[in-house]
Parts: sequence; C-alpha cells; structure tokens
Amino acid sequence: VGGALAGISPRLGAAETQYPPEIPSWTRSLGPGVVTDPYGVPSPFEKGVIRRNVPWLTAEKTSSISFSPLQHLKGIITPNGLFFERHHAGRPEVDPQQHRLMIHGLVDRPIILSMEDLQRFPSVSQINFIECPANGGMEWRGAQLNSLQFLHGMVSCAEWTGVRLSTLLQEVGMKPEGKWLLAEGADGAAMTRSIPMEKALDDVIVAYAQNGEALRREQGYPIRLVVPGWEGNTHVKWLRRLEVGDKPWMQREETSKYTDLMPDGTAHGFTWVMEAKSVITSPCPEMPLRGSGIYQIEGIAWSGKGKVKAVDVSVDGGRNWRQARLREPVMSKSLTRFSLEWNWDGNPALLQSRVIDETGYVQPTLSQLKEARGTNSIYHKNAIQTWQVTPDGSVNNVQV
Amino acid sequence: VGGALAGISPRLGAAETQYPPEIPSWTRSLGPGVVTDPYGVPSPFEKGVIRRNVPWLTAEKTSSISFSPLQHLKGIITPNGLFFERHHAGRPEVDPQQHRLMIHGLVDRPIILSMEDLQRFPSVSQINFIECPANGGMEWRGAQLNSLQFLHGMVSCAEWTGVRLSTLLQEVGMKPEGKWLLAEGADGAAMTRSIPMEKALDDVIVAYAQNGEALRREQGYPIRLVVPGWEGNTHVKWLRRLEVGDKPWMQREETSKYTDLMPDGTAHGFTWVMEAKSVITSPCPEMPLRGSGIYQIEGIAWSGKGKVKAVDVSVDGGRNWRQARLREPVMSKSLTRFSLEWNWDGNPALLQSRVIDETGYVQPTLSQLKEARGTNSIYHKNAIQTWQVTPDGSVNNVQV
Amino acid sequence: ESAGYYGYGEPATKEQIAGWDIDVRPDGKGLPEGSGTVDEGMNVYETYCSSCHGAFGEGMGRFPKLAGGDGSLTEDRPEKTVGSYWPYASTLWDYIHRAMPFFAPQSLTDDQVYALTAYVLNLNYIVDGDFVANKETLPKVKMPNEDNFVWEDPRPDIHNERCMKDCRDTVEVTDSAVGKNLTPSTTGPLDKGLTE
Amino acid sequence: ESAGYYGYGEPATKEQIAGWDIDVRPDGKGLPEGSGTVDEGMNVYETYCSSCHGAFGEGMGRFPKLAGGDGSLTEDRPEKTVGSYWPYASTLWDYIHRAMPFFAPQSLTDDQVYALTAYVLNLNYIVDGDFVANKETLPKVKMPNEDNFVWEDPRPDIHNERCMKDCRDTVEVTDSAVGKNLTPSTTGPLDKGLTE
Ligand code: HEC
Ligand code: HEC
Ligand SMILES: [Ca+2]
Ligand SMILES: [Ca+2]
Ligand SMILES: [Ca+2]
Ligand SMILES: [Ca+2]
Ligand SMILES: [Ca+2]
Ligand SMILES: [Ca+2]
Ligand SMILES: [Co+2]
Ligand SMILES: [Co+2]
Repeated sequence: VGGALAGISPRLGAAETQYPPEIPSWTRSLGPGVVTDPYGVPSPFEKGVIRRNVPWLTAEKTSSISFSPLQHLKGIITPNGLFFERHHAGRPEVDPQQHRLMIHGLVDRPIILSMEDLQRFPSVSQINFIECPANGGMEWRGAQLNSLQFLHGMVSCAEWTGVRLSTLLQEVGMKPEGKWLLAEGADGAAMTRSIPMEKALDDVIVAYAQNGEALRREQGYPIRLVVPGWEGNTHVKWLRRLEVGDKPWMQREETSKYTDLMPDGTAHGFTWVMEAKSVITSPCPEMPLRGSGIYQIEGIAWSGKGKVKAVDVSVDGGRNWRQARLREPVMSKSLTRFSLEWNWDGNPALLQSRVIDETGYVQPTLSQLKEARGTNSIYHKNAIQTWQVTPDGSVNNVQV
Repeated sequence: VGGALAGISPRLGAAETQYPPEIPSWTRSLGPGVVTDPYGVPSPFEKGVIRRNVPWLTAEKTSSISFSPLQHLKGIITPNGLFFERHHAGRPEVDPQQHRLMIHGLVDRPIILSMEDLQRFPSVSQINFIECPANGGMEWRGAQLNSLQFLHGMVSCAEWTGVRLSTLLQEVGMKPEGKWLLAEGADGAAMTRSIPMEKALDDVIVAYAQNGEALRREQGYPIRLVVPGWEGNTHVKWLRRLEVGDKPWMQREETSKYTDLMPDGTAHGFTWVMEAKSVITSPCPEMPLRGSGIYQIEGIAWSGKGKVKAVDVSVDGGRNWRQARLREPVMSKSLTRFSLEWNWDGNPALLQSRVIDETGYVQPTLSQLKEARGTNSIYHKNAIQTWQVTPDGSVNNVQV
Repeated sequence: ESAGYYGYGEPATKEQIAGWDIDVRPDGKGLPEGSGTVDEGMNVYETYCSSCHGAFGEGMGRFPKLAGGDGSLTEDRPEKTVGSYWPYASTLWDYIHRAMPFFAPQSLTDDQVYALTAYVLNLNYIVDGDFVANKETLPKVKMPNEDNFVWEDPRPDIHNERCMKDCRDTVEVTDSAVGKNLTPSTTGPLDKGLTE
Repeated sequence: ESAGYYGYGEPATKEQIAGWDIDVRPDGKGLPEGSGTVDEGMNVYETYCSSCHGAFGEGMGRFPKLAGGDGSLTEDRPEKTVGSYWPYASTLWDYIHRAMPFFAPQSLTDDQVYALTAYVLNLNYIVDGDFVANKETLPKVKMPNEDNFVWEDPRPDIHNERCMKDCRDTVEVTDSAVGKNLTPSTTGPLDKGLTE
C-alpha cells in the first residue's frame, strides 16, 4: 500500500472508482474546515430529499400544502427543513422584535407579551406529531397518487419547547365563565380556531422552539400553538392572540372547512382528534424491493389519543397479521416506529400495517371508513394503506 | 377596524410599528407559498444562531472545532445545522454511491457493504449526546472565555438511526478471539480508535441518520459510529472499516491524544466514558438578566454512564443547593433539561449547577479535579461551572 | 400561583385590544358599527372579489365557489358553498374581514365587509335584495344548513377486534394508482405548478 | 441468527482487504515489507514535513512539535512529543502512513514511511543515525515513556456526597474571564481566523 514519491495523490483521476481496494480521493486530501457552513446543510448527494407539492391539488401555492419525504426519513424526529407545510396565505416573514402575543377576553389581566417576555415563563418540551386532517384525503374515491410522500406526507414530528397554556392562563387570571379559547395567527389568513378550555389547560403549549432551535417560518416562527394529537389546523401558527370566551367562535376553519360531511348531508364538527394511523414507509412506491430475500418492513404509527400500543403487519392484504416490533421511545402523541422481518419470495404480495393505540382502538380499513362516512368527508382518512408488491419489486398504491 | 376603500393596505409604511393596536404588514399581505424552500432554512432574524470557532485555539480550520450555540438551544435535540464540529482533516465530501463499509479481521465472512446494503439490516434509533472530551479543556488553569458557546459548546444531542454493531458482527461471524474492534474513517485523517468488544456489542451503532434525515457531512455522512456516552472521538465519522482483533491498536488518537496526563508524569489511557456534567444555559454570558424578578434558571445535564438522576442548583457559589426540576424525557446517555425558579433581588450571585447520575456520581468542583489531576490532563473537564451575576445583570465565567 | 405572579409583559390597553380583537361570533358578539347593502356589496365585490370567485360567486379555476350547490350535499359531488353548507352568517363577515381579498387581507372597511356579506348572502338567495347588513340584522340570519351540523364528535365510529388469523376470505384489488398519471415527480427538481 | 443470515453485501476479497487494511499494532502486526534509513528519512522529511513541523521537529506556529520535551511531563508546561510522550513506535509508522503529509494523506510509499519513522525517532534520540526501520526492527523499539501509561480508567476519582446546606464556608472568586480579551464575538459574523 502506498503511492509514488514523484507525485502527490498519484491515484486521483476521473475514471477511478473509490471503493476497495482503491483509496478514495476524499481520503487522500483535506476537506473544507470547520464553520465552512456556520449553519449546516445536507450533503449535495441528498438534494432529492425535499418537500414536494402536488400542483393540481390547490389553486395557489400560497394556500397550499407540501409533503414531507417520509420515504427518506428515519426514526421519529422530522428535521426542521423537511417538516410538511400548510399555509392559508403563504408564509409570513414575522419580525420577532415586533411580534406580540395578546391574551385577553374573560380574564382579569389582559396582557401583551414580547417574545422575550414569553421565554421567561417556565417552559416544557414535548415530542409530538402534527398531522393535517386532510392527509390522504384525495384517496376516498380511489387510488390516485403512487407515492408515500404525497399519500401520507402531511404528518411530521418534532420536539417542541414552549410555555404551557395553563401557565399563561393562570397568569392572566381566567374568569370562571371562560370555557373556550380563540387562537389567532398573524398571517394573512389571520388563522383562527376555537379550542375548548379543557384541552387548552391539558397539554397545549405556546411553542417557540422546534427540535432545539427557533421555530421555522413554515411552522409559525416565532410562536405557534401545539395542540398534541389534534388536527394540525388547530396548531395556530404565527400566533398573535389568545382570547378567552364562553362560547366557540364558529370560525371559517371550523365550519366551512375541517368538518366532515356525511352521506346523509349532515356534517360533524369539532372532530378535533387525529385517530390512530400507521403506514409502511419501507418498502413504498419510492423505495421498491430489489430482489427476493430478507427485508425489514418498517413504518410509522401514531395516535392523537396517546401512545401506540401495538402495530400489526400483513403481507397478504389483511388476511393474516403478525405483530411488529415497536422501536423505543414510544411516547404519547408522537410518531412511533415499527418493523417486522419479512423474507420475500419474489411473489406478488399486499402489504398493510395496522396500529392499535392505548385506548384499544384498531386502525380501520378504507371500506369501513367509506361505509361509515361515505366518500365526501375529506378529512380524517386514517385507513389502512395497502402497498401492492409485484414480482419485479415495484410497490404500488392500491385499494382492496 | 378596517382600512380605506381607496387604497389596499393603506396603513403599510416604513415608520409604522407592527404591534398592537397596529395590524402588522405581514398580516395584511400574502407570504411566499409552499416549497419556496423545498429544504427549509431558519428565519433571517436568526442569522446569529450559528456554530462558531475560536481562531486562536487551533492551527488550521481543517483540524479544528466549532461550538454549538447552546445559549440559543431549547429542549434536548440539537438541530443538525448547529451540531458541533470536530474534524482532523476537514470535512470530506463522500459519495454515498461509492462509499463502502468493510468488516474483516477475526471473522468468518469478511464483507463489503454498500450504503444500500447497510440500510437493509434491522435498525434502531436512539437519542444520544456526543461530547468532545476536550470540551472546556482550555479552562484548567483559569477562566479564559466569557461565553457559554465556547466554554461548553462541544456537546450536542440527536436521534441517531442505524444498525447495531452486534447485528453486523453476528452477520460476519466473529471468532472467539475477537476482543477488540478497530473503527476507521474515510477522511484524510483516516481516523481510528480501538473499542473493546464488550462496549461494541452493548449499545454501539453504525448510524446513517441523524434527527430523521441522512447524517450531515460534518457528522460523518454517510455513516458514523455512535458509541453512547463515550468520548466523541470514538464515534468515528465517515466510517469505512471495522476490523476485529485480539488486542487494541494503540492508534495516535488513543496514545498521543485523548490520554490524560497526571502531575506525576503518568498518563491514563482508555478513559473512554464521559462522566456526568451539567451547565446552566440561561442565564449565561450571552443571555444576561434584565432586571430583578422571577427567572427560570435552566440548563442541560448528561452522563456517559446512563440517566441523569437529579440536578441541584446553587445561587451562592455552592454553599447551598436546591433540587431542580428535570424535564421529560429523561433518557440514558442523552441530554436532560433542568430548571429551577429563582427570584433575583438584583444582588450579586454565583450560579452553579451540579448533576447526580444514576450511578450516584456527583459532579465535582474544578478544585477537586485539579487536585486529583493537575492542570495538564486537557480532557474530561466535567467540573461545575460558576456564572457570576453582577448587579447590572451581566453574567460572567469565573472560577471559585 | 396567582394571577400576575410573574408580572411579565405589559397590560393590554382597551385601544390595543380593539385594534386586534376582530373575531365575530354567531350571536353577533364582535360585530362593529356600520352597515352595508346588497347593491353596495355588488360594487365592492366586482372590484375586489369577482376576479377570483366569479361574477356570481361561481368560482374560477380552483378558487372557491361562494354560491350555489343547494341540495348537493347528499349528491355524489357535493358543492359546499356559503349557501349550501355554512352554518352561520357571522362567519362570512368574520372571514371576509380577516382574510379577503386574498392578496390584501384586512384592507376593507367595516361598511364594505357588511356590504359584501349582504351581497354574498343574496347571491345565495338567503337574504333579499333590500337586505341591509349590520350588527342587528346579521345574527338573525338563519343559514339553510345550520341544523345539519352535529357539534359533537361521533368517533370512534369504527370498533374493530384485533383479528390475527384468517381475518378475511378474499382480497381483491379494487383500484390502483398505477397509470393514472397524477403523481408528480418524486426525484430531481420540483414539478412546475400548473398555475405558474 | 447465524453468520451470513442476511447475506447482504459482497465478500471482501484478499486484494480488497489489503488495499484498505493499513493499521499497525505495537507488536508489528500490519507492518508491510520495505525499509528506510534515518538519512533517507531526512530527505523525505525536508520535502514533505519540515514546512509544518520545523526542520528538527520543533514545530511551527501551532503545528505540532515532533521532538523534544524530554522530562517535561511533570513540569508546569509539558511538551508532549513523539519522544517525550508516545508509548509505541508503531503508532508513528501508522499515523504518518495514514495521515501525513497533512494535505496529501496516504500518498507516501511504505519505504518513505519507514524512513520518516526512523528519522523522527532519531530526532528524538531514540534510535541511532544508522537505524534501519523495517517490520523486524520497529516493534523492538522501546519508547521512553511507554511505562508511564496506565491503560485502565481510574475514574471515578472523585467521590462526593450530595450536600445541600452549608456545604462550604467561604466562596472566593479566584479568576474571571472578564477583560481577558480572548472571547471571539458571539453575535454577528464569525471572527476571521488568525491563520487566514
Ligand atoms: C386573488 C384571489 C382572491 C380574491 C381577489 C378574493 N378571494 Fe376569496 N378566496 C380566495 C382563496 C384562495 C380562498 C381560499 C383560502 C384558503 O384556502 O384558506 C378564498 C376563500 C374565500 C371564502 C371562503 C370560501 C369557503 O368556502 O370557505 C370567501 C367567503 C371569500 N373568499 C370571499 C371573498 C371576497 C368577499 C372577496 C373580495 C373582497 C374575495 N374573496 C377576494 C381567493 C381570492
Ligand atoms: C500542512 C502542514 C503539515 C505537513 C506538511 C505535515 N504535517 Fe504532520 N501534522 C500537521 C497537523 C495539523 C497535525 C495535527 C493533526 C490533528 O490535529 O489531528 C500533524 C500531526 C503530525 C504528527 C502527530 C503529532 C502528535 O503529537 O500527535 C506527526 C507524527 C506528524 N504530523 C508527522 C508528519 C510528517 C512525517 C510529515 C511529512 C510526511 C508531516 N507531518 C507533514 C500538519 C502537517
Ligand atoms: Ca486505481
Ligand atoms: Ca374535523
Ligand atoms: Ca398606524
Ligand atoms: Ca481519554
Ligand atoms: Ca373577541
Ligand atoms: Ca489490520
Ligand atoms: Co501503504
Ligand atoms: Co375592521
């Protein structure tokens, strides 16, 4: 082993391979030094790992969604740069020096807090998923999109740090008639949702940090509500105002939108909880199989009602199931990873996963949901996903 | 409330404030739409939140360190862009298609794995801190740097996903004489460390993901070792080779470096574990107090031997202590947050934190460490940090 | 701890609250002074709204329809509009005032918002052409679909046993996304949006 | 599961292993064929090494010293060099071969590395000027500081009780970072490195 005295790095050259027995060019040279990127970015080799949108879904990118690349993600933390987006009037550029949080209504001491003020209160951190209730909503009538990212990528998970609403409401002195809370954003949609006080005092936080650093603009910088386990839309971003009231406000997002239309013409409102759901992330349409052999079927599961208790996997379209291994840590209202070993013989297969949460709720099939709710309720489609495996290893989105 | 018919957004103007009762300009306009940043970046208002280096510490940025901005971080996850850096020959640009992991030595089946091969094995995720054993090492002889970032910023924490070494070693069929493992990097330093088999089979992983996405280049893209609780240097980055042997290799990094010189001229080698440590992150030199009143003293604690059991805080330089609140989740070999309420009367104070880990080990004072080890052992300075609070709210690094 | 224990921030003054407190409830709480007629609304609508929502609220491209769809909620393709779906008229005032026109939210006067509310209600045949919207009249407008809302979550509406073996007889693929040509690229650069 | 259960990857061939297996142990395992003299080493050293480490291993700026420091380990400012500190000669061959010269690692021939090893050992008066380094001679070189290493971790070396009240009498500030002018900026752009 060794080069020639004459030239430094004599084996460097365009036609060279970089694997054994060759010594790669990056081992025979110096890389750029520290603080080349004072704020780091992914390797250029990862440039395909990005949020993507579906142009035909929405009228404008300013009122639209982008999907997290679940096919590339590991573990339970979604890196901040890949957290899914949902804006109703674009992503405002809020100046944290000028931004304020007003808390008023049925309170003794209406106050205005600067972002510095807010960060002085006792804080908590919690790892919670956020899911848009429209996640997968384009598939009620049939299979449309052949991609994990577009089918399920409106869910992400982060460690949120902020102040409990209960701390803030105690500070302003809530009046006993205060039964509801209105949360309002500072974006162009001035996004609003009514939240019942019981939930507000339970586990809701005003978050200013996401995975250790300040919230990203796409997630509500400088502050947002985190309403663990509830519809993503309730996690009001760019939060500017909290009003305590005695009744819900029946805002546009809780009447015209985010209500579930049934086949008989009635509609269900205040369907806040994201019921338990799971999906196999590997294999998936973007990550096909490469020949028969041993695979670890892997995926994510979550429940808006608490912890994931178990996940089962079927390779025969739901006829038979085997319990998967849950990966630590299993936390309440957080993504949980599961996996199950599978020796693929190269024959066609229909892969499914099915979560059971700590309330005993078993993830339903799409047929069951359709029977109960028809095909026009848009939101809360937490049905079992079927991936069709073909002999060439391709994986397709199908319905059974 | 409302504008004038004549002009759209009539109240927009440079001299305007953006706080109540004014309606901010970002509420009266549309922001940019989704996928404006397919891979998101922090708000420009956060541009000061970056890794920084100390130019006088090292000869070259290619063999140097940068520090994580702990003063800005919340919770326990370090976002990938702010994870501290330590390179010995710069940050190589490794092509994951060409990169290989070779496993050989005292094994039955020496193999070469592509990155795709590696990702097919059963995987695990774990949240672990990594700390450079030289963290704070410039302060043995006296207080030098007046900054949390530079004093303690060589520790970060992430969710790592990868394959257990035990899985890989089982696959290659380790021979019974295999008592040590050599891990080697593909950087220009071809970084190597010897790791005893007991640790290797315990909780070490070959990681390919960090906080959900592919490792960053600064942290060893595409693969690195994660050796929970041990010296950062053992977590070999850009991992290319694992050799099983019957003796340690006594490489440069475990002889010339990362050994602890005692006052009598002897030196301690194989001092792998990072003993328990804690530091108050708020207030700190970068985050001074703003007038008397109630503060939450907050900080981080960790132990290479397992879980943090308790953290105590003193405001009188270690004379009296109060137990702090630990923030959930408390995980083994992970950062843990603590906080304690403090009503500052505006008088001078000396703040300290002291961690107790699950082995019962109590974080020592600097005087104790100096008495035991002198001032030339460089590494493993896990002493209690003292912050001096002056009446104007400034916070300074002092030694007592 | 009691209220004001921390004492951070500043008291919100009446004026400051008034500047930000824009929400309106079905009972009328939050509606300001002012008023607007259907005719006035038509003018404002033509200036600021019709380019996206169509001259008669029929929608444009994928911009929402504001009128029509009556009786469609039980059909195969329901059209959920202000008239066919929305339970409360207050929401219309509130939403136009806070969020429209899309490119310049909160730029309209309260009178304009009253007028637009009257106009959109009239487009939906909910109020007559001589309707004057103000804080007295609006809370009294009964929306046609109000009583079809159930404000309680009926879920869990599916109760499954955790069957492990022989859980179903046949499995038939009823639909597949293959060949539908609806999936944007999942590698390389982003697909260009159809609207750009 | 037994070895080869998953069967992923490819067998590593002898040739492939030889290309990457560069480590050398104190007992000489890993040392290749070849050899080098102190004189040859001096030439190579002048070409590739002296610019950073100085003509006689005395170091340059903050680039490491490679020679000297004998007897300094117990002094106030120890100088840890190959001669004064390193426990094994094999490490010198291994490290030069894998990592030096800094800007072009793994570019030297094995003979060159033997020669450099001989030269640096000679600079430290560990071997004579006629020393020939090869896989037989190197493992026999006894380094002066070898026996001062303890290869067992003596920690925990501090055993504290968890005292909560009146734990110490006086607290005196013995040193402060204030005014030392050593702290780079912690806001705004990065400080420019002194070496750039
Ligand atoms: C530039 C395009 C545009 C203009 C101009 C515009 N709108 Fe809209 N409007 C939208 C979009 C887009 C939405 C949906 C926003 C969302 O996704 O939250 C919307 C939603 C609405 C809705 C709610 C529809 C529903 O069913 O939930 C109403 C009501 C409305 N607009 C009224 C108006 C009025 C009144 C005006 C004029 C003052 C106006 N719009 C001007 C684009 C526009
Ligand atoms: C461009 C500058 C440069 C050149 C040229 C260079 N070195 Fe180095 N050398 C370094 C640096 C920087 C380090 C420390 C690397 C680190 O931090 O891991 C080092 C470390 C060393 C060490 C380890 C020192 C210790 O105490 O741990 C040895 C031995 C060494 N070099 C030998 C050589 C030899 C022999 C050559 C010529 C073949 C050479 N160096 C050429 C910069 C250089
Ligand atoms: Ca070649
Ligand atoms: Ca709902
Ligand atoms: Ca003004
Ligand atoms: Ca050590
Ligand atoms: Ca109000
Ligand atoms: Ca070897
Ligand atoms: Co060689
Ligand atoms: Co108004």
